[in-house]
Amino acid sequence: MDIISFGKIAEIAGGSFSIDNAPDTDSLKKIIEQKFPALKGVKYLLAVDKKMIRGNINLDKNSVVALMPPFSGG
Amino acid sequence: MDIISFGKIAEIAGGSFSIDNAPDTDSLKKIIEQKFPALKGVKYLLAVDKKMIRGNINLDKNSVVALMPPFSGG
Amino acid sequence: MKNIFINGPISPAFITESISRHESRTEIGGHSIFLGQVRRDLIGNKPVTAIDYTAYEDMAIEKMAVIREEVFGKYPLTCMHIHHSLGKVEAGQICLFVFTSAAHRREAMDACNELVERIKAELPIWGKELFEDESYQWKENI
Amino acid sequence: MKNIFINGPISPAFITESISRHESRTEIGGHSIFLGQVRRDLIGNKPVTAIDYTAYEDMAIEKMAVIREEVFGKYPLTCMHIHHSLGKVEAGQICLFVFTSAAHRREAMDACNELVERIKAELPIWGKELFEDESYQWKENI
Repeated sequence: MDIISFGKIAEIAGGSFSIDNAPDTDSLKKIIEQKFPALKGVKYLLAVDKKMIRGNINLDKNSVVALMPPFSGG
Repeated sequence: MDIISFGKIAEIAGGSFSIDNAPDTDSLKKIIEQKFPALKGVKYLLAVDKKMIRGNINLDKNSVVALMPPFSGG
Repeated sequence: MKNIFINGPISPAFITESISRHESRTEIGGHSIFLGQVRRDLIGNKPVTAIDYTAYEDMAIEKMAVIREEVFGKYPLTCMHIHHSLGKVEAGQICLFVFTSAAHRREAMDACNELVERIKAELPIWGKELFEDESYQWKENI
Repeated sequence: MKNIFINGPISPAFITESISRHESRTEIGGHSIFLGQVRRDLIGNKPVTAIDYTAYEDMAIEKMAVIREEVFGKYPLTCMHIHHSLGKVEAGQICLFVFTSAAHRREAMDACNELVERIKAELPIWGKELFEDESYQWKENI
């Protein structure tokens, strides 16, 4: 499962990486925060296949998940 | 007493002209509407010495009175 | 008091120059610009080809100075620039340029909106809408 | 879908060209423009000299297309143009250009304001504030 990350989060997680498939975003977060403990203290948002998600949603093995800090464009 | 006029009103009153002194703006309007009866059917505003006026105000012989149609700048 | 009047249309190049001059003002975070453009309205079935603007210039400049002070007092602005055409402006050309700058976007945008409304309502300026056949009609702001 | 990204700062000349192209659109009565400019903020006592922008480009472009449709659905606009910088933009330079046009001023201004708010809140773009000594801090929109 492909994970990409941006901004401040990319500095912690190192850009893009792969992990074993996770069934849903809550499980994914646990896996990622275990891999990168520094993420626990940081606010980040998730997008799945370029859509922002709220709450827990199911993932399939082709999902592209993005880890993003709060936006600061403009 | 000097009167100046603008826009559509200038077409009726012919730009600037002089009249005998009027003590206040209500009397002035009567004099002007007698001179230019076409003004009676038309909406116009008054400025005295470059300030918009509402209601009746006193005039002195040095007052410059402007007859103006509603504004349409921009 | 600043003169706000420009003879004829306001050119895009004039607008750019005005924007460019703010590059050294690094305390600015947002610029808000309003441009009024002459619309080829159909009146009956005759299109407006141009507007011929006249103004009670002295009064307009004095009133604009008052509005300027009031808007500067209400919003923390860095700059404010106002230009209005006099004379003939063809359909498609620009007749009004309002430009506000502030550290933060909200103030620049709110001040710009307020200025546009006040300019239209309070400045003694009149537009005569010209048609192709040389007839005309006096514009009315609604 | 339209790409909104431009490498580096948005030049005043680019803005003029964009304005000039609307002269033939004679149904337009008002243009509203917002320009975001990089501010030389003091963080502690170090001035911000530039912002380096990155984005999740594909997602930003898709999201912008959705916002565009929604804003076009809400306001009777003639045109809408959005440009955002990527990479380094120095203090004083322009990083965001939002441009709306409509027959009447209110719609152009309201749509422009709404677009600016939504772009800042909803597009996955990040600014890294750079200091003279090559240190930096990630910008946060408040």
